[in-house]
Amino acid sequence: MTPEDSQMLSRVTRRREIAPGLVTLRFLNPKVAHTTVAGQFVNVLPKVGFLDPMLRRPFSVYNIDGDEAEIIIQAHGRGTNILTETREGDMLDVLGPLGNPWNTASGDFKTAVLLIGGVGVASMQLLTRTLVSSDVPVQTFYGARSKTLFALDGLTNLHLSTDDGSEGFHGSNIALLRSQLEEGSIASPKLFVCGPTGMMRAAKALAAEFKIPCELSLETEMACGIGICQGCPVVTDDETFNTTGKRFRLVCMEGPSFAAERIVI
Amino acid sequence: MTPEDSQMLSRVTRRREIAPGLVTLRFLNPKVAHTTVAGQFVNVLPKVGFLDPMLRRPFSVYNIDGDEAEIIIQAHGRGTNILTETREGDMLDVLGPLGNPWNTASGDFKTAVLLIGGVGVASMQLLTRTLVSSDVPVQTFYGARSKTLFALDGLTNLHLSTDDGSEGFHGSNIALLRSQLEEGSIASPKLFVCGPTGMMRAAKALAAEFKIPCELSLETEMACGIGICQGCPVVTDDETFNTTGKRFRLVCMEGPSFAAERIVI
Amino acid sequence: MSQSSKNISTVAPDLRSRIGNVEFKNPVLVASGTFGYGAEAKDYCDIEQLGGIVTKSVSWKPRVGNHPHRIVETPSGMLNSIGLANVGVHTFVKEKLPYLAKFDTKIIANIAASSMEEYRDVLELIEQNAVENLAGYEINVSCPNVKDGGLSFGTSVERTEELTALLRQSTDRLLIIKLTPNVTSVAPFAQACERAGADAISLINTVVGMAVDIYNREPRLSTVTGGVSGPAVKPIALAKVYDARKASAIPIIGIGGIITAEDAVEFLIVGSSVIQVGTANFVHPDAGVRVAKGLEEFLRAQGIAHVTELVNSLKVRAELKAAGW
Amino acid sequence: MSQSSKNISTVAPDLRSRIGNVEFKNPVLVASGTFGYGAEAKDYCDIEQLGGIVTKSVSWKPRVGNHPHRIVETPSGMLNSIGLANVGVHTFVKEKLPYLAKFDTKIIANIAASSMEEYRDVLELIEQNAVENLAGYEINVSCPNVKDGGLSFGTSVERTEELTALLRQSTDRLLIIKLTPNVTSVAPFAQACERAGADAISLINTVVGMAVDIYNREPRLSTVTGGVSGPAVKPIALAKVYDARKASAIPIIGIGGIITAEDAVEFLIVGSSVIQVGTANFVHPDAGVRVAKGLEEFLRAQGIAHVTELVNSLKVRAELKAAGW
Ligand SMILES: Cc1cc2nc3c(=O)[nH]c(=O)nc-3n(C[C@H](O)[C@H](O)[C@H](O)COP(=O)(O)OP(=O)(O)OC[C@H]3O[C@@H](n4cnc5c(N)ncnc54)[C@H](O)[C@@H]3O)c2cc1C
Ligand SMILES: Cc1cc2nc3c(=O)[nH]c(=O)nc-3n(C[C@H](O)[C@H](O)[C@H](O)COP(=O)(O)OP(=O)(O)OC[C@H]3O[C@@H](n4cnc5c(N)ncnc54)[C@H](O)[C@@H]3O)c2cc1C
Ligand SMILES: Cc1cc2nc3c(=O)[nH]c(=O)nc-3n(C[C@H](O)[C@H](O)[C@H](O)COP(=O)(O)O)c2cc1C
Ligand SMILES: Cc1cc2nc3c(=O)[nH]c(=O)nc-3n(C[C@H](O)[C@H](O)[C@H](O)COP(=O)(O)O)c2cc1C
Ligand code: FES
Ligand code: FES
Repeated sequence: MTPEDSQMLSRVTRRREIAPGLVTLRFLNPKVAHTTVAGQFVNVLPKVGFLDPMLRRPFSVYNIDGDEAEIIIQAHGRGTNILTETREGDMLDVLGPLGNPWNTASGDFKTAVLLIGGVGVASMQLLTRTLVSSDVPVQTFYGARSKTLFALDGLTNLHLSTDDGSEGFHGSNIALLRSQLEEGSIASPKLFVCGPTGMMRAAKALAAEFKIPCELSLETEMACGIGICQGCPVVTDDETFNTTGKRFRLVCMEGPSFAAERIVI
Repeated sequence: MTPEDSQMLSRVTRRREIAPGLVTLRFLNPKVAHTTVAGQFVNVLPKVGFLDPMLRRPFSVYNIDGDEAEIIIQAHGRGTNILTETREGDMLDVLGPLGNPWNTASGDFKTAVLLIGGVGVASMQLLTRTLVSSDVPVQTFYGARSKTLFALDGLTNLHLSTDDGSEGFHGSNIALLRSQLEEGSIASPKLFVCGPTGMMRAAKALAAEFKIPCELSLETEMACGIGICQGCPVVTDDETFNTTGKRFRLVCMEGPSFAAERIVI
Repeated sequence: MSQSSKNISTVAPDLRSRIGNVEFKNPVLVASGTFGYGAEAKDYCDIEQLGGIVTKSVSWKPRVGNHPHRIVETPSGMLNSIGLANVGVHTFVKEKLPYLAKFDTKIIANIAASSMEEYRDVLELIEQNAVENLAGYEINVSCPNVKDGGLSFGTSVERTEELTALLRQSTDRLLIIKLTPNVTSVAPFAQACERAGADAISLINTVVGMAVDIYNREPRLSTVTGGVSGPAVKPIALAKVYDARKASAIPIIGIGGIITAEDAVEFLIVGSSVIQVGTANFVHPDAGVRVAKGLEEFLRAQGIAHVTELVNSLKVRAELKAAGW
Repeated sequence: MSQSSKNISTVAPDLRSRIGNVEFKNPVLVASGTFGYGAEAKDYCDIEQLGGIVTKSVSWKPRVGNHPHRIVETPSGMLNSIGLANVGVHTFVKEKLPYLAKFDTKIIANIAASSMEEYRDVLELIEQNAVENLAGYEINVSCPNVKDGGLSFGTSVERTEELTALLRQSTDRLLIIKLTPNVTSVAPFAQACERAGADAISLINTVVGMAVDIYNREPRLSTVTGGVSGPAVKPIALAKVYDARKASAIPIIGIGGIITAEDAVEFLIVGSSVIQVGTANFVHPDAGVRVAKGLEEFLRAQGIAHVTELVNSLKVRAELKAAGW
């Protein structure tokens, strides 16, 4: 990779509005399209040519197709509001792919259980593709506030749940998964989890309770996405780095996904 | 006028590109369309919802038609670059009309001589309309860098000049006007001038030399456009306001057009 | 990070705010030098919806201000070097104050001067011509744009204290000292103002800055340096308010880059009793009213009955406090 | 306001710049803490096109840095409270410095410490392990984000002078003191550094600021206050450079909000010999190279043969100088 081609202006070729404030943007970027592995992310400027907002925003790579890549964006603040209003033909300034892939090769599981909350779906389409192409069985527990907010493309073996009961199980996907784990119907599972902090915390506890491997894809505020700002750490308890007994790990460089048991969340 | 209706989000109904970087934007704003008198301006936000650039930019009202008003913008910096890329359907945040009209009622002239340099044309279409409708003879000396940069709509009795000789007189409109003044072919003229500083300075000198009334429409940097920031003064020599012997006049409140003889330019 | 889950009240939240014995209908004032003397903006802003108006700094004699250029836009902000252009206190009391008396809102007269005596004389002349809604005085010891504009007071704790004590003798109305952020710490200034009997301090005036015309290699402002204001300085202003709040119990008026109600809430939480909207008025002349309305919506959405509940409500973990943060 | 009409040269402009006896291939360095130790950004930036790299502050022992949250975006800028997270000087000399030695660009090692002795020990250990392209040291006496990170030096003229004099004894390489903008005036600090034998000063480190989570009523940074950087602080940084330039002849490294070549030119004109690009690296990891290339284009378009012609070329009218601006 040369320094030049890792950051590029990428023309938006397709914009789809899945629900109000939930938008996919597809853009031409051969590098991202050809080299991304499921779980990696790109760091995107909210608006080219403006100093405010100034910092890029990280988004998982949602889909790749030929020379094009796609992200899915949930509007929830200044930058994402601007990004969801990007129009076809506009330019995105995209840095990536960044971070590490999901760890699907750990060999300590037979069934991949994808546990998804809301826009946490973003890395799950590519993960499904990877797992399916290696013949790993996949079960997907996907929770959203309401049925209009699902982005189901490319997922498989779905167990849906909604907070408002408008689709599938009425309640949390954690509760739904727990009942299946109690039944013992999933052979040697490993959890791949992305969603709101509360859900991730519950997933970590669930995995500990059932003694199953669990990987969390974390989100923290990022400035650079490439390890030069030191701004994005999570707290871990895996090593005593110095006298504080705490260790911080950079989500952009060492993540975004981590083994759940070591993360203080 | 109530405080609410003097600043409004106005939908852009038409965008025309006259030449690269020279654009007209027409927008729906009944207040501006119905109350503007030739010479007044509006103060426009470069981009709604962004803090940078933060300040509005002033533009003369170029045209009015029914409930719609129009501005003409020459891209020459950050804000005007952004504005010329406004698309039809976008919203403009428009404050106005502001400032004072051209003084066409001064009674000290028979022929209105419009002396225009480049985008100084912006207030001249409405001025022409006002003068013609009061049966005042109009002669228009309009200079531009090149023939592609003329915006001729609604002007009359044109004497064009270009810096590159691509249309009309090859040279400055000041030189062209001087020759006509020397011939004495214009009956009792008054100059209405808008253009680059150098041209305005020359126009002032010309008017003094031929002892004819002259009004300059000035441009200074503005923050507010309504007299609250004190940021936009020009230097005048008409009164001894205090010991400094200088007086500053606010272009937004006392202008934008001033009698040339009092302006230190 | 989750929104407060308190019940959303149907009763209108109470925005009334107080400094000393003066009640403002809401905590949103407009800042000195950014709203003229009220008349200029009245066609664009419903003045009576403001908590108050702080008038442009007046001095004993009128001042024409600095030579152009006086303003330069900067990233998310602006530089100004107006140079305290003002009509002088005589015109102020004859024309401006009577005009302002017609509005149902509080007026705070901002004063700039170059000597102790001038400050006192200006204040006393206004005091003699006071109108009913004149709530008090804001003393500008912090204008960076004139060499005799008080900053020599504003960067000396002793002179600030002396000036405050002197002016305290001349009025029972609110005496507010407007401090500069251009010092290593505002804490000793806050303490000095409190000791000398001020009713409040205002923070911040503009931050010294400059910009260069790279083609002509000249300063873009006629005075070389000027004052930065607007959203760019908001984080700096909040830190100054926090610094003063930790050091003293004197009421604080928070100023600096406030554009939205959310900005205002930040200042209230850090410890401001009321706030002022400055540069935002240049963009939206009714910015203060927008902030006041937005504040009401925020309180309603968060189920907060009185705006005063926000004031000084910042939660700082004990270990950080102990460590001196 | 008109563009220079000098002849547009076809000869490549000369970007070489100098501090003391060190020549940089161009005046664009990357700032400490915004480019790691070089390795992190190398896939995104052609390091050899930079004038130099100032490495992340190192201390004697490694530091894990502050608890999250460490960064907050602000209008045209950001707040950080990294807390000098670093690998410690032993790892620095063992791993980082040898790696950096491979690149054809100058390296400046930035040092942060909490005592005179620690500063000296860190510097001497690096000196003992120096590599050929190590141009010198930048002494961070201005980090606002750790309580023992040097700011107690940085706000005291005497301690700054004493520290500079001490470190001067330990190296013949460049000794650069990085000053804080969070003081009333940087002038006496510039003078103190000059007196004590520093080769240059760097201005500015970050400006103290804060931000509030209005829903939880908590500071958004774990340390309450942090440092503001980015375009928002550019006008403030320029004024600080101007202040130092008027007071002293010591070479200045200009820092603060530089995003474009035009920003860099402002700093050069005001009196910086070289400049550093900081926060911009987070947006474009090759920001420094972009600035260097843009600078070359600017010089070419303006017909300027040597970048050094820009340095300290600000024209200030005599009457303003006389009046103290
Ligand atoms: C590795 C990684 C991958 C990611 N992938 C995706 C993805 O694929 N799709 C996606 O949509 N997102 C994704 N995210 C999250 C996304 O990056 C953030 O949503 C985005 O950066 C937020 O930017 P913003 O400007 O919209 O929000 P900002 O405006 O910067 O921040 C919004 C903040 O405002 C505060 N806030 C606002 N309103 C409220 C309220 N009512 N109550 C409480 N607090 C409030 C909160 O502090 C919140 O964090 C990912 C993040 C990471 C780290
Ligand atoms: C009353 C009034 C009416 C106006 N009407 C109109 C109108 O109808 N149409 C119109 O187009 N304009 C009009 N203007 C001018 C218009 O307001 C300005 O062009 C606009 O505000 C500039 O904003 P900007 O953000 O594009 O420029 P900025 O980026 O704010 O400023 C550009 C500045 O950059 C500098 N600069 C950039 N490049 C160079 C260079 N190569 N050489 C030297 N200096 C350089 C100059 O200082 C220049 O002023 C009017 C102005 C006023 C006061
Ligand atoms: C153009 C301008 C003029 C100002 N004039 C004065 C003044 O006369 N007296 C004063 O005390 N403050 C003056 N200020 C400072 C403001 O009142 C306010 O303290 C500062 O701008 C910060 O707030 P803001 O970021 O909301 O503008 C002025 C500010 C600006 C931008
Ligand atoms: C995230 C971050 C970390 C920084 N770390 C250091 C540091 O370790 N040592 C130091 O001297 N300066 C540090 N700085 C300050 C920068 O080097 C620079 O002085 C400052 O950010 C202003 O420049 P800028 O606006 O271009 O970023 C840091 C700045 C940022 C934003
Ligand atoms: S986002 Fe900058 S180090 Fe991770
Ligand atoms: S532009 Fe503000 S007073 Fe004229």
